[in-house]
Amino acid sequence: MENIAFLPIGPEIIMLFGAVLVLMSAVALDQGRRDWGIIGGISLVVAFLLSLAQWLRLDFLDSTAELSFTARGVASFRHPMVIMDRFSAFAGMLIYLVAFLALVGNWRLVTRLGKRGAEYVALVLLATAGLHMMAISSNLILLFMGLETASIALYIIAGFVRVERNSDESALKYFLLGSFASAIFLYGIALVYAGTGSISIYGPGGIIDFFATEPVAFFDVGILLTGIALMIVGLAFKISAAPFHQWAPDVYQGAASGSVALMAAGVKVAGIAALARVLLGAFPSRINDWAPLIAALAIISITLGTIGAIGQRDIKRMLAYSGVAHAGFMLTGLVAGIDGLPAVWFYVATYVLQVVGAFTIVGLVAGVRSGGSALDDYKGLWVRSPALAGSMAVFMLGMGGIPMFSGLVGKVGVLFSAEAAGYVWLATAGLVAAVAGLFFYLRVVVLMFFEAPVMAEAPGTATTGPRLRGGAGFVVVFTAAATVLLGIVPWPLLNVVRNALL
Amino acid sequence: MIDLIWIAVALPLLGAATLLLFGKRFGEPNAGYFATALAAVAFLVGAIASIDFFTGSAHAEHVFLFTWIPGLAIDAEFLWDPLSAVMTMVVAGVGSLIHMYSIGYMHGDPRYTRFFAYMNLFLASMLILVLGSNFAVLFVGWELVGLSSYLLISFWFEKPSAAAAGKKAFIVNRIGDFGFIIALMLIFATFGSLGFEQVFEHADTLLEEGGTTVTLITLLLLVGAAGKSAQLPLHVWLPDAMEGPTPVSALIHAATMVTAGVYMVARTGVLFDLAPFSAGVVATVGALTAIFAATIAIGQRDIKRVLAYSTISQLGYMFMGVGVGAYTAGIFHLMTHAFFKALLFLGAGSVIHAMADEQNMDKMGGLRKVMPKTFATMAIAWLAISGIPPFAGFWSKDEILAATFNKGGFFVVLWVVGLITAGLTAYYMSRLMYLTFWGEPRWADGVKPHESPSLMTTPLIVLAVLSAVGGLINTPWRLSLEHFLEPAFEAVHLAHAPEGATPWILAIVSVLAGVLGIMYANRRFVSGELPDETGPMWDWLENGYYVDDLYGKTIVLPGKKAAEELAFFADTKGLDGAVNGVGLLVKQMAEWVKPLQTGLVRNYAVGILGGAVGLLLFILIRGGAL
Amino acid sequence: MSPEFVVFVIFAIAALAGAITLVGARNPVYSAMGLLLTMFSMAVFYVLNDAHFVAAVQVIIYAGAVMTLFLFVIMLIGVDKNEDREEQIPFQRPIVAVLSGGLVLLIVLAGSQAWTVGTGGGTPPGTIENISDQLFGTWMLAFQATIFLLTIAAVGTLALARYESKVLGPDEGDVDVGQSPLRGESSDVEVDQSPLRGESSDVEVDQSPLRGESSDVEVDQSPLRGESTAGEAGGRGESS
Amino acid sequence: MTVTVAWYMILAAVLFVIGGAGLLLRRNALVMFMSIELMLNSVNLSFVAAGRALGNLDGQLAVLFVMVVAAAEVTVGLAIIVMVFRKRATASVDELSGMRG
Amino acid sequence: MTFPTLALVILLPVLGAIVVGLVPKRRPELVYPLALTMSFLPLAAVGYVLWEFEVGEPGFQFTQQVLWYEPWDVSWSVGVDGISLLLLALTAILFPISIAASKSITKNTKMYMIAMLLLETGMLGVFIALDLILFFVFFEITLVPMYLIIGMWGSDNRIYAAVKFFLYTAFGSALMLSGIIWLGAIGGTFDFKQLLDIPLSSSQQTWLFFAFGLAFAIKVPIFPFHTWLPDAHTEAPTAGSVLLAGVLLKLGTYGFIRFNLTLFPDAAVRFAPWAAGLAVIGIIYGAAVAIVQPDVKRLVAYSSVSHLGFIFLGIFAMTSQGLTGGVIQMVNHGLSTGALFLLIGMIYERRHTRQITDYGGVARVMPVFAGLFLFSAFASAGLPGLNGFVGEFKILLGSYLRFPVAAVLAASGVILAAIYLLWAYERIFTGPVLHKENEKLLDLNLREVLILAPLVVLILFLGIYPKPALDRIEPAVAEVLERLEEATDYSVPDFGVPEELDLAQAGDE
Repeated sequence: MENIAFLPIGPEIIMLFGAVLVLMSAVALDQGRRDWGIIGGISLVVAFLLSLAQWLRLDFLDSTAELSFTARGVASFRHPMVIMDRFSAFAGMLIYLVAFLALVGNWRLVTRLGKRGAEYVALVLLATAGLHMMAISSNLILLFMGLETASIALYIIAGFVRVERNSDESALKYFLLGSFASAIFLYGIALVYAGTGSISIYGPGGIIDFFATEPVAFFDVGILLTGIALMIVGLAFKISAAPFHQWAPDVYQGAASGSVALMAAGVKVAGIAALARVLLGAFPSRINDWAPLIAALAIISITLGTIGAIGQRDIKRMLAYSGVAHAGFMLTGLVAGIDGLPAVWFYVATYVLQVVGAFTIVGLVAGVRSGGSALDDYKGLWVRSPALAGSMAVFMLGMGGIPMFSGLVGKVGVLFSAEAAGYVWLATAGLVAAVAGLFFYLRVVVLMFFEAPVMAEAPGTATTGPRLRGGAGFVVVFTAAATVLLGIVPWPLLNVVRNALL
Repeated sequence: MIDLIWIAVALPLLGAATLLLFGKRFGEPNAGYFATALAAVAFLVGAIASIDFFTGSAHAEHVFLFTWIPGLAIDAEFLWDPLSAVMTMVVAGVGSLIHMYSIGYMHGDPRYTRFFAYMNLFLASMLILVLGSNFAVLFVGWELVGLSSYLLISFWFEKPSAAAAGKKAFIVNRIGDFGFIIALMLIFATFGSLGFEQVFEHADTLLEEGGTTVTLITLLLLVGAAGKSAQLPLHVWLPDAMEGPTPVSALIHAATMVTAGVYMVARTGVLFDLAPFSAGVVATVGALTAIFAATIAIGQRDIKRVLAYSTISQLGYMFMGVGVGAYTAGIFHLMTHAFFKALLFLGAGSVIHAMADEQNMDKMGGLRKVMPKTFATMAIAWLAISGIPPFAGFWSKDEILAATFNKGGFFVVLWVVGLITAGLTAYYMSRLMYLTFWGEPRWADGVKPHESPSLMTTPLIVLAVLSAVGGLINTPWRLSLEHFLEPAFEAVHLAHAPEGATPWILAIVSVLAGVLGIMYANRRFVSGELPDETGPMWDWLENGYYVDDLYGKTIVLPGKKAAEELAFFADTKGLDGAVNGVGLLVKQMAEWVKPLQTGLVRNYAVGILGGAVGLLLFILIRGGAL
Repeated sequence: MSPEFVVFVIFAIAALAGAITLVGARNPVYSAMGLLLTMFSMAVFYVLNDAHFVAAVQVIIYAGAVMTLFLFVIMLIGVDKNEDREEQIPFQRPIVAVLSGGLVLLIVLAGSQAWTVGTGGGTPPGTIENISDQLFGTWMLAFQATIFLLTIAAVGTLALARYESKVLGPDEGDVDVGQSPLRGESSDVEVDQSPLRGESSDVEVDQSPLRGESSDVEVDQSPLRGESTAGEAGGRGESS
Repeated sequence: MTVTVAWYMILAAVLFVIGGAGLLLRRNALVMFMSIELMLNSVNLSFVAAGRALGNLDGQLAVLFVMVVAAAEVTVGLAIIVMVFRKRATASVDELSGMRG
Repeated sequence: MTFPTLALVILLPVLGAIVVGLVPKRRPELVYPLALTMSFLPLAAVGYVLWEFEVGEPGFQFTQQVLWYEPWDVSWSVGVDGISLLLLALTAILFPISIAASKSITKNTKMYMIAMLLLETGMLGVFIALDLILFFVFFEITLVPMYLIIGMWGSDNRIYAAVKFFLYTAFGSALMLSGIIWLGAIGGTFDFKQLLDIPLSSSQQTWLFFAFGLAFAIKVPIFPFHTWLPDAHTEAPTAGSVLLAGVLLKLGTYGFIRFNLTLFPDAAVRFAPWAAGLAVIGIIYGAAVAIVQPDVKRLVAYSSVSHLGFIFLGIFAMTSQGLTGGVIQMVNHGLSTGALFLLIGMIYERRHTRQITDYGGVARVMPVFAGLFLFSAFASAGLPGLNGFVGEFKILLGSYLRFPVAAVLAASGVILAAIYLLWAYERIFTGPVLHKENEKLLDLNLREVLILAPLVVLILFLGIYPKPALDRIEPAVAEVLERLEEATDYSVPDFGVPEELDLAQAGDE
């Protein structure tokens, strides 16, 4: 046991135990009691705290070198499986925070699912564990397993509310395309394995080691580049970067509104973390090969996402497309290599908070279970529910990159990185597209604030809209506050992400 | 005392502000007395301040008030020299009289106090104009008199024609100002200053005589002057300006404001001296305007319009005078004209007042007996303007004509024109007098003319006296005014009347022209019957040769049309259309992209596979692996 | 013409034939059979590459369990009949042909110089001993991580395929889905509060600023209340 | 003629692409899913072949884990397909295009 | 560390917004007086800054710098010089007036006032920011409250106008942001004062000049980019129009002076003739289009295009006179156009129409209103003695030194200004009362007169005695010109006067 450090995998252990406990307690408890909900919530909180503990623990280690589950001092263990660094710790905190918010914000979904709610909560916990695995893996196969763990759980979640019209379509589309992308990703791993002789990033004989010891021109790079490209494809699919984004609008729309937050936010964090881990961790020396690729993906994503969002009448689809554009911005920061990582982290962190908040509101307005959320539902929301409309406006403007909201700081960060790395054209094109993007963010604001509410048949009901209260209220207020606060004083988080390096 | 000359400006200004803000407290007659008193005090201040000039013991002095626009070296500063002294006294003097006259004339007007506020404002503006020690302050006064003129012309703004006339006056004036401003730019660029002293002092060193710059500057100044003084081709506003109350026409559009152009040319004589071509143009414009307006005046039926064209014509004389370099003569005529034209207008006002606001001379006649005082005073003015000695007009007009003749060459032609104009002037003034005062009454029903109250006739009498004897201040035997003004024109080559017998011959010829005009009118109108004045020629004359229509058709309408095209086609459709087009294009792109999202899994998979192949191709080619 | 070559060629052809059958067969059962053939061929290749344990697992798990499952589902849902093969999506086939050809070409070209950085030889055979050494040494964590997948598979299958006459929980009143989700949802708000409040105290605390909002709304809703207080005040004024 | 790693790799690539083509060409969800399985199998072949050439066992270990993943995926995938079939009585993905645009 | 006066200046409106936000819903009548009171706080603070400002000192005063984020070298860096000082004062003065003029806002008053106060923060912030990122933040943040103000409280076509305004200006800002970031990446800092020392290549200057310039050009707006302005001005509520015209447009011209001229002097000198050309087109075009507008608010809006063209011309004349004139004209335009919009708003509240043809003869029923309108119109038309003249005159004289043709053409604007303003006045105010509805219009009440009074006083003051303002502007302008002279082969145009006669220069002393 002394060779085994539990801290790096502590969150996963907690998740697993949490999931199992939830399932077991659901069986044991009377129907109608949902005390297992507390277990789910506490598990996520504890996992978050453990990630925080990882971060703090790293301050006391001699170096920022990896602290891995199996590697220390055991000669027979050739590769570390997982790695604990500030990168993974930060990713962990973010993922567990997002998962917690996504779960609490849409708690009504769980309650409405009745007894199946326990299964839902368990799946959320397991999916979150999978997402975190993507961030902490040093071994590419483990990364793949984490990705699949999360993906499979999310396929199920997408189709969880079976009675909804589109949920099965959503699940099947997600499943088929996701598996396809996973297969491509896996093929990429295989080719990288062939190209470097290692399946692990760190450790003796790992990929970093390979690049450090061998002259790079030693072998023909073709197969390695193919591997990298295919891995990028797989991960780009997960973060819904164009042209691998087409699943996102359909899946988001069809899935229960209450469950989209995790899909949209959590997967983005993990996907970007995995992408950064692979590209910046394993192939920093090949940056000249993959950076243009990422730049191309970025600009395609920003453009297509923006244009796609403009034509939408459903807010979930709109947010899906906007997520495509935001994925493009995250990739923009990535082209700068390790220098861009803090900016990317900041962008991701602020974006996912906004997106969780936005989807929570979608859940409130359209109903957590529903498979659709027409933009027209937001007409006159300001009159019906000022707090809700105000928060939504914060998220919209934040995503649109308006000053005083965190989105702008994130944009400045990633674009600064990109321009410092010489991608001025990318940043400029991205910003122009961002203005076009304002068009649809503003449309929501227009509907909420400037248009009169659609009158319901009963005169009294029109003035009472969905209210901000309970878990959803907490989440919306928390995320909105974070969006505003990080927009005005982003420095604390910026200083944190400066250290969240590989 | 001279340092306190600003009081002359400040008092009417204060009066204007007071009357505007608290006018209602004053009530009807008091506001008039108040304003008149202020104007009179301003005149007194000016008169007292000029005492030293009479004795010849004083020099021009600058009265610094405060720094106005630093960076352009423009100070709010007054220049007190004989020229400004003369102008101040004429302006404030005639102004006071007309203020007084207005107390009666404006009786019962609902905006009585406002009228006096505007009048006071005008007085202050005009004094700023004539007192300014640099072009900028002159320009301030220049514009402010334009403003007052605008306010007073459209004083009865309920009448659309009055409102339109005011606007027209201001805009046409602005066209002149456009030239003036450009002249100022040139002057500033050349001298780095707008101060009269600096500019005139360095004019001969910095400007080449007859050079392009100075010619340009002076021509542009002429544009400004033509605008203000209603010279061709910018004369069109003045006849319309008669829509204003008659005292306004007397003060602003006869005696003072319209002469600002003459003053300005005289003031900048140094520059015109250096640009003989421009000076020639000034004289030519003056001569042409004089005869042009005189012919139009022949055909007018409206008593005030006759006087308006007469004013334009007389201003042409003044331009002729300053154009040939006879600045003193120009200023002299300015002064005498102020007396007799103000008198004519006030008399006409008295008549109109008596005729219940009837202005058409066809409906008058036979007023001689009803309004003896008005008739008597106006008759003096009639003789004065017709150039009959010894009335004031004779002396000044003769001096101008003599100086023009003396210049020789091309200017002899101008002299001939001036002479013909003199005849025409005598004719149309006589026509006015005959139609109004002689013959049988042709009054409209219910009109019971009566003599005006003494408040109105007193100024008439004062002005009549001035019109009668005012010319004596500058006779060939006693050139008082010329000597008085000499310091102001030190640096200028003054044109002088010829020596010897020539002036006598010239004077006789011009008197003859006047007498001929009167005699012809006498023959035509003495019978009391209205001669037939219809036919195309009369239409042309009555409508001022249709210049207004010409401008309307060639400038105003096409301009408006162009602006409309610009606004509703170029701007709305073109530029805004382009902007909206970009927005629409983006939206359209969204519509183009939408079909790509078919909802079919297999299409999405194509996207993924295609993307993968694309990325692979990209990275392999870039990485050199292919 | 080493024996390996012969075996390779034979099973490569078999694998390809199986793959093509999978893609081309009109009947899903045939497709499954094609896949089965490919999987067996894979097992052979694993043996050729000294991966004995993997080969065994391949046969047992993949060809055995997984394919059985597939066939079972095919039968279960009754799609074991010939399909209409007409392509509905325009240009799908040419596009697929081009993309597939391109992808193969690119991969082959990319690997044409060297497929791996290794030189071969010295491979420890994939016996159970060697594999288990690795599996429970270096790879132990990954091995343990499979528990996530398996749990998900169990829970997920349960969640998705369990047949219920009434899918939603007992406290669900409305099953009319399409009509007006908004109204249905908002009517549930009251019901759903209680479990949440018990959920964690953090949430409870953070609610407080919101409570103010909602009470404001209530005030706004009833203008009458304002009036009545005004009336009271007026009354008091009169009485005093 | 010896069978080098390249042969296996090329064979794997071809199989992978056939699997991919199957996904794109077939509209029966089950067959599409089987195509994905084919892709995973071909990747496994790559792992094993590369592992032999590289001289380590990592490739084989990877294959084991891929199998586990594939098994889990199969379970869930089939459950989803069954769910869809129950609701719509079809397994054709072309009929699942209610959401688009 | 000295007392952060400027931070206080921009925090006070935020404080005001918070205070207004805390007004309980059942006391809506408190919102208006409270917001009005709160808007005086920043005015007082700006007054203090005005008072303490050292006249004649070049460079920035009240500077304060707090490093925010070291890797990008972003800092809270603020300061005022003569140029920003006046605009700061203008902003601080216009806000209480605008808020006072918003009495007719009855819908969501609280939110409106909060938006107004936050808008004030943004606008004040733009003028004090000395860090490019900080500048951008303030520059852009003004959009949101203004967007809400137009969109929620505007007239019929408000949504179109609001969205157009937002997107159009945001588009420009996007390019600027890209430029800012690039500049920051090149220079390693976003601090304005440090960036002045970063040498930029000619092509870099060109690109950055256009990136910044486009944002500012749209904001100003310069001729082909002006189409958002008539819509936004017209549809906005009165206070919105006042602030749009009064302050928001000045953000663009201010940006040109502060950044385009100093950071990219080479490009600025190179493109100055083009800029002057656009300015002249804008002057004439805006005025010509204004003439025929049937909507009086639109007319004033187009007149802004024309006036801003003057300012732009003055700036790119790059002479002391032109630049100073440009700066003072920014203030002047804010005052006179602000007054015009206020007046139009006042009659709009009575008649709910902005069509000129719906009026006629109003001067008879509303004499005070007519008088104030005429006063403002003449101020706008540049009548000497009123403020507009000083700036216009300086601009014309100053730009003539560098671009004689442009200046001559620009001078024709004075004719056109008289035409559109007086014609509009004629149609609205003079003649007989044509419509029955206009018979009973009430003249301005005391509150409305008091709202206008400060503007009237300032218009007169700056027209008659602009020296205090000009004295503060000139050192700052001189510094800008000095930098231009140092960095390029630009030189002050030759007056053609001997040195000892160079009175304009002597007059500066």
